Amino acid sequence: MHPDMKVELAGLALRSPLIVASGVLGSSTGLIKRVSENNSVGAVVTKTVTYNPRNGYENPTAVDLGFGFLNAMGLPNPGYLDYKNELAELRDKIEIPLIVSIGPSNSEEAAEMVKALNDVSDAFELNLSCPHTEKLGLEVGSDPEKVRSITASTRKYTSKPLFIKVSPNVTDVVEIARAAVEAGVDAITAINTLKSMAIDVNAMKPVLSNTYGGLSGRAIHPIAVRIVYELYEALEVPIVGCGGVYDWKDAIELILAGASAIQVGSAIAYSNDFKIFNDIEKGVNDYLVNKGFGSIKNIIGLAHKC
Amino acid sequence: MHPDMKVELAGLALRSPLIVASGVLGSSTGLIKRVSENNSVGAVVTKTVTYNPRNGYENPTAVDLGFGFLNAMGLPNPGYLDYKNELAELRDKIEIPLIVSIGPSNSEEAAEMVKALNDVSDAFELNLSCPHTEKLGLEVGSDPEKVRSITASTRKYTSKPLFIKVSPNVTDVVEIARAAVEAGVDAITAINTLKSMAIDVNAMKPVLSNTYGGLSGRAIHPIAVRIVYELYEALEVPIVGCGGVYDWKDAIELILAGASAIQVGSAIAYSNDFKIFNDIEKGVNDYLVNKGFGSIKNIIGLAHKC
Amino acid sequence: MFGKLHYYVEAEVVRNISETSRVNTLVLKLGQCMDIKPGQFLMVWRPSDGEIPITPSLTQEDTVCLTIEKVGFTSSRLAGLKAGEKIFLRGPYGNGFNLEYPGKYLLVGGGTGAASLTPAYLKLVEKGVQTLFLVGGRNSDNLVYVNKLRELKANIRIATDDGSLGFHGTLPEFFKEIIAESFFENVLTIGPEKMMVKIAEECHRNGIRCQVSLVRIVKCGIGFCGSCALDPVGLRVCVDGPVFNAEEILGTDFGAYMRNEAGRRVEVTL
Amino acid sequence: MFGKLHYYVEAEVVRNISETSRVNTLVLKLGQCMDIKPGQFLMVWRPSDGEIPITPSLTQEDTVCLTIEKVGFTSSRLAGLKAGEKIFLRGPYGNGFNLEYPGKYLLVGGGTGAASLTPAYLKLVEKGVQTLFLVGGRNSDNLVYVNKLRELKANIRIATDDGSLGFHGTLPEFFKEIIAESFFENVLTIGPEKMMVKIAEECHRNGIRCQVSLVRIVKCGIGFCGSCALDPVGLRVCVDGPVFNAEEILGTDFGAYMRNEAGRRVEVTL
Ligand SMILES: Cc1cc2nc3c(=O)[nH]c(=O)nc-3n(C[C@H](O)[C@H](O)[C@H](O)COP(=O)(O)OP(=O)(O)OC[C@H]3O[C@@H](n4cnc5c(N)ncnc54)[C@H](O)[C@@H]3O)c2cc1C
Ligand SMILES: Cc1cc2nc3c(=O)[nH]c(=O)nc-3n(C[C@H](O)[C@H](O)[C@H](O)COP(=O)(O)OP(=O)(O)OC[C@H]3O[C@@H](n4cnc5c(N)ncnc54)[C@H](O)[C@@H]3O)c2cc1C
Ligand SMILES: Cc1cc2nc3c(=O)[nH]c(=O)nc-3n(C[C@H](O)[C@H](O)[C@H](O)COP(=O)(O)O)c2cc1C
Ligand SMILES: Cc1cc2nc3c(=O)[nH]c(=O)nc-3n(C[C@H](O)[C@H](O)[C@H](O)COP(=O)(O)O)c2cc1C
Ligand code: FES
Ligand code: FES
Repeated sequence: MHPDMKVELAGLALRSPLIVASGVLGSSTGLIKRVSENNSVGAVVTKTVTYNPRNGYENPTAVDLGFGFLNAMGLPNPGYLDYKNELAELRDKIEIPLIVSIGPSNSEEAAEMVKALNDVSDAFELNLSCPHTEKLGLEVGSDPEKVRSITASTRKYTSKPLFIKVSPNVTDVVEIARAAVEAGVDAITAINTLKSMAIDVNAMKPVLSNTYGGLSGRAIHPIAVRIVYELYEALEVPIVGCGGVYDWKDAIELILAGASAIQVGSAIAYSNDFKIFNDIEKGVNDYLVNKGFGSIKNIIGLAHKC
Repeated sequence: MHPDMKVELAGLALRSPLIVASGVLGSSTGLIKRVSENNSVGAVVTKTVTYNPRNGYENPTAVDLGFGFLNAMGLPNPGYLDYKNELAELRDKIEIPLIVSIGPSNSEEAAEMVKALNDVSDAFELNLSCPHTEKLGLEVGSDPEKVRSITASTRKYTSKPLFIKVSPNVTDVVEIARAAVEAGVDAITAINTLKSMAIDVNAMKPVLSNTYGGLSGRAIHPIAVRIVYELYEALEVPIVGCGGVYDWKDAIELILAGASAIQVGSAIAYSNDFKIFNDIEKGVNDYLVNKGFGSIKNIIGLAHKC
Repeated sequence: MFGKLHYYVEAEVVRNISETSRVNTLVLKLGQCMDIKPGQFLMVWRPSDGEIPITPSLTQEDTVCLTIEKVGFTSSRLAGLKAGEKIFLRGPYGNGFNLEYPGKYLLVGGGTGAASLTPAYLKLVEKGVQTLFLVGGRNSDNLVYVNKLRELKANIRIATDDGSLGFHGTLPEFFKEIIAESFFENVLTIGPEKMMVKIAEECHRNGIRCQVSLVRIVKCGIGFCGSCALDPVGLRVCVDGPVFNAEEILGTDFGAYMRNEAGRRVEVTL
Repeated sequence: MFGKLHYYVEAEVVRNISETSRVNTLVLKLGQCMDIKPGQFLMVWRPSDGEIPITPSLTQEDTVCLTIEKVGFTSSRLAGLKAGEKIFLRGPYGNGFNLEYPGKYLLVGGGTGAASLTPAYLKLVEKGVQTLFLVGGRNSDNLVYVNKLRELKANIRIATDDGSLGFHGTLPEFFKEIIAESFFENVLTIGPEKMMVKIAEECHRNGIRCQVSLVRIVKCGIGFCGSCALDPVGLRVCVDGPVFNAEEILGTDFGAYMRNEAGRRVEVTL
């Protein structure tokens, strides 16, 4: 028996439920192409692209905690106009959906960006949830009204599937997600990183040049599971689970909580190939076989009490 | 050289900066007494006591994740009236400050509780931050106005040092803490647990009977460091750092971020004595010696950029 | 490296053996071997039925037996499981018995205690130590695990409150007689607390080293919720116990008070 | 068990050796030994000065040397540190050189490259492998680590662009002459990228196995930010490199394009 690993996600047909999370490939179209050649990968989200180019923060920008990571890259990217040209070249060279992550700071930027990027993307992921970037990300994404207006403006200019990526750094994530759903998003990606920091006890200073950064990896997985579960209870749109997926068990946990697909970010650290995706896919496959499920679709949200 | 480990905390004189966090000793006055006999312990916070007795949630109430723990005890406690009698008996038998944690759900409860408990406590910690208890905890603690009124009412009926314990599950923790400071708290304990959950992939069900629980331990330490740092930048009152302190480095990180004292919770899991406090104290002591500091007070908040 | 990501070991009920009208033994096949020392306990979970602490009555690689008395909701549900049903185990937790002390061992089991003492018995046999097993119950229909112990060639003596089998009287009464007959250096006991405290006091009077396995409300099982505390000494049953040298806890709340689920101090009734 | 809670290894500057007007070598004493393979790199941090990747020029238990060219803010600040000052190291990162290939090794170092190749040289000597070291610079005042290499008894040949010492011409020109004189099975090279690509092409034409150590903008150093990618092949310098077999990357952006800090594709100038 070979369980069906294909998923349908807001109109995107994915050969595998595993998606490369935004940011972990930087702006390298070469990395996108390389990872797209891995059969266990179902789609790729680009690095979040902003209206203007950004160098990002000075080093240090990353901390390895063992049980997770901190990063404060500061959304480095060449800006949407420049990146559009690179994506145009890439587009025909890859066989899986390309989800372009955009980080507008207001409705006007959102509109211009999607208009320009429509042709080079299969879907958009609206990132209003970066916890360590002024005026972008969380400053916008924690205010339901701003989320509603930016989402509406994005929706107006694209008919491509539209995802919103939500932050765990808010009192009520369902409220934010609901605002986005009402404004027209097709699916929700949960979660982005948690605002955190590290101090080196010998240097006696914050490690990150930006002081604050985002916590990702193993440490945030139980928070991701909770938020996916809450969103699944409250809303009707599909959910993409993201946060601390290192192995098949982590992925299954999020799917049972209600995720239709899974993003993998930090777990690619240190790996000089992308075998992690093959390992996770094999584990998920074996799990479905052992439990007698014919398709990954059969277990989505199964942990909800009835 | 023997660095000075004594701290002054909102009027409390502590022989050591290490405090036992609320909840990890349950309602056992025997455990409080036993831990108070450890010389490395500076003070003890009781289990949060509520107006009415509570049985707490059904088992399972705890999950060991390896990199942290989930719990959804549900604030089991005998209620403040019953517990008052036990504390009265205990009071003379211990030599270190006893900080009574109270979890009122409104101003009236707060007033009655402190009036009754004033005689049996050296200080109060107001817990409005439990992430998994309906009508208590976070439902109150995420609303600055409710925090303000409950704090004011508590303040009115006690002249004992008053701490508020804040939650990381809010968009703006500084706003909440500021409301409490304006209403008269003397110090802030940061942080309580993060709302999280775990699903067993074989059982295909949430593990905790309450579905949701609070994440504690290693995983939340970088979040605790961030919040202590933010509070130290924004407010003038002393801060008690809590969250994922397993060893001296974790403690030092919080102190450099701005904590005047440290609470230890989850790290007592599995240990059938309280040696963890001795280990942490020795590590902090050695650190001060190596870096040439005469007192723990000299390093509070030292990581703040100037 | 990063802890127990499966959280629980899955186990399948292979057989459900009715011991008495109130007690059943579940024979379980584990999805993964567990290394359990005699006297350690497991947290036994079934979704929607709850989770309770149980000291296994057999622990052999991937087979574990749980002997469960139906005292309330969860225990009754678990004791009623059928072959093929799944339950979930975490642990082992706690210290277990110390079987390194020299001399002969007298094992005293009341209720399901006889079952929970069996792994200790088997270990002692393996070590070539001389043992005697006292099993007690209200009447002959209330005796747990006696057939199993016979099968295992244990040296058993029985006491029933109504005299329907063996000694006529309680286990502590019988115990007194037995140790008058022949001296034992060590006693291990599991059973109702009122019974255990009497055994422990008797041991104290006679200079016998006595280990008791205590029951308190176990919630976390890992020592960080304080629910299982024995006051006023502040010992936690789940990590400092469940087995205690009786000498350490005589004169405490042992046999007299426990805390209920709300943490309130209440009298021990059984 | 739970990762690098110190985050960084603290190191104290023992000596600052001026190599040229633009290059200094820091001799560091580590608070903790690091096991660094030749060709692996460290992330070198000093609070408020920043953090940059450096391939050490000596790695001996608790002593590490960093040879740093002042090209911008952080490198200039680090290169100017005095004895007694503290810096912080994380790593080692990346793959390092493969020194298991049979045959003789020709090491080609431009700029600070000669220094960064020294641990590989020492390892080869230890293995009894025959080596020749080509060191190049604009003029005789620009040569880095030559005295150190002499001290280490390396077999050195020098090229200067202005002919002020050794061969008159560039390293790639000199390289051509050298391999015409005597064949080497292996080349290791670190230096300006335009130089390395010429060496690599020459090796390709002559059937020589060539390993190059690439520079891209390294931010995380651990492979999860994509900043250091070599396009269009999508290799990450920090985890797939920094050392690459030249054959694998000839025809890519190597020698032609890199990404700047914003991730924009820009021309390689040096
Ligand atoms: C270390 C240990 C080992 C045990 N081994 C066995 C065994 O091998 N066989 C067996 O039949 N029983 C054993 N018990 C007792 C068993 O755990 C309780 O009978 C069971 O928890 C009752 O749960 P319930 O939901 O069925 O009953 P409830 O209706 O919830 O409660 C009935 C009574 O059981 C006790 N109890 C309830 N919950 C707990 C709890 N979480 N922990 C401890 N006691 C509780 C209380 O005294 C309560 O009044 C052991 C207990 C401990 C602490
Ligand atoms: C694996 C590796 C090993 C290296 N080893 C050495 C060495 O042993 N000695 C040495 O002198 N230099 C080495 N470098 C180069 C060194 O890291 C850069 O010169 C340094 O980062 C410049 O930083 P800056 O702040 O001084 O200059 P900036 O003013 O920030 O930049 C000057 C130029 O340096 C490059 N650069 C800037 N930041 C980085 C970065 N984070 N990573 C890589 N390049 C950057 C860019 O091309 C930039 O245009 C190495 C680089 C890599 C990737
Ligand atoms: C280095 C790094 C860069 C990231 N950049 C982005 C980004 O540009 N846009 C975005 O939406 N999320 C970004 N993220 C967040 C991830 O996409 C993901 O939401 C988060 O890391 C949690 O998943 P993980 O635990 O699998 O890493 C970044 C994460 C990391 C580690
Ligand atoms: C089992 C358990 C019970 C807890 N009960 C309480 C409580 O009653 N009141 C409270 O304010 N915090 C309670 N907490 C939170 C801790 O006091 C502490 O804020 C949190 O666990 C983070 O610290 P740690 O990582 O050191 O455990 C509890 C934590 C645990 C693990
Ligand atoms: S059951 Fe939680 S401490 Fe023992
Ligand atoms: S520097 Fe981040 S991936 Fe290489």
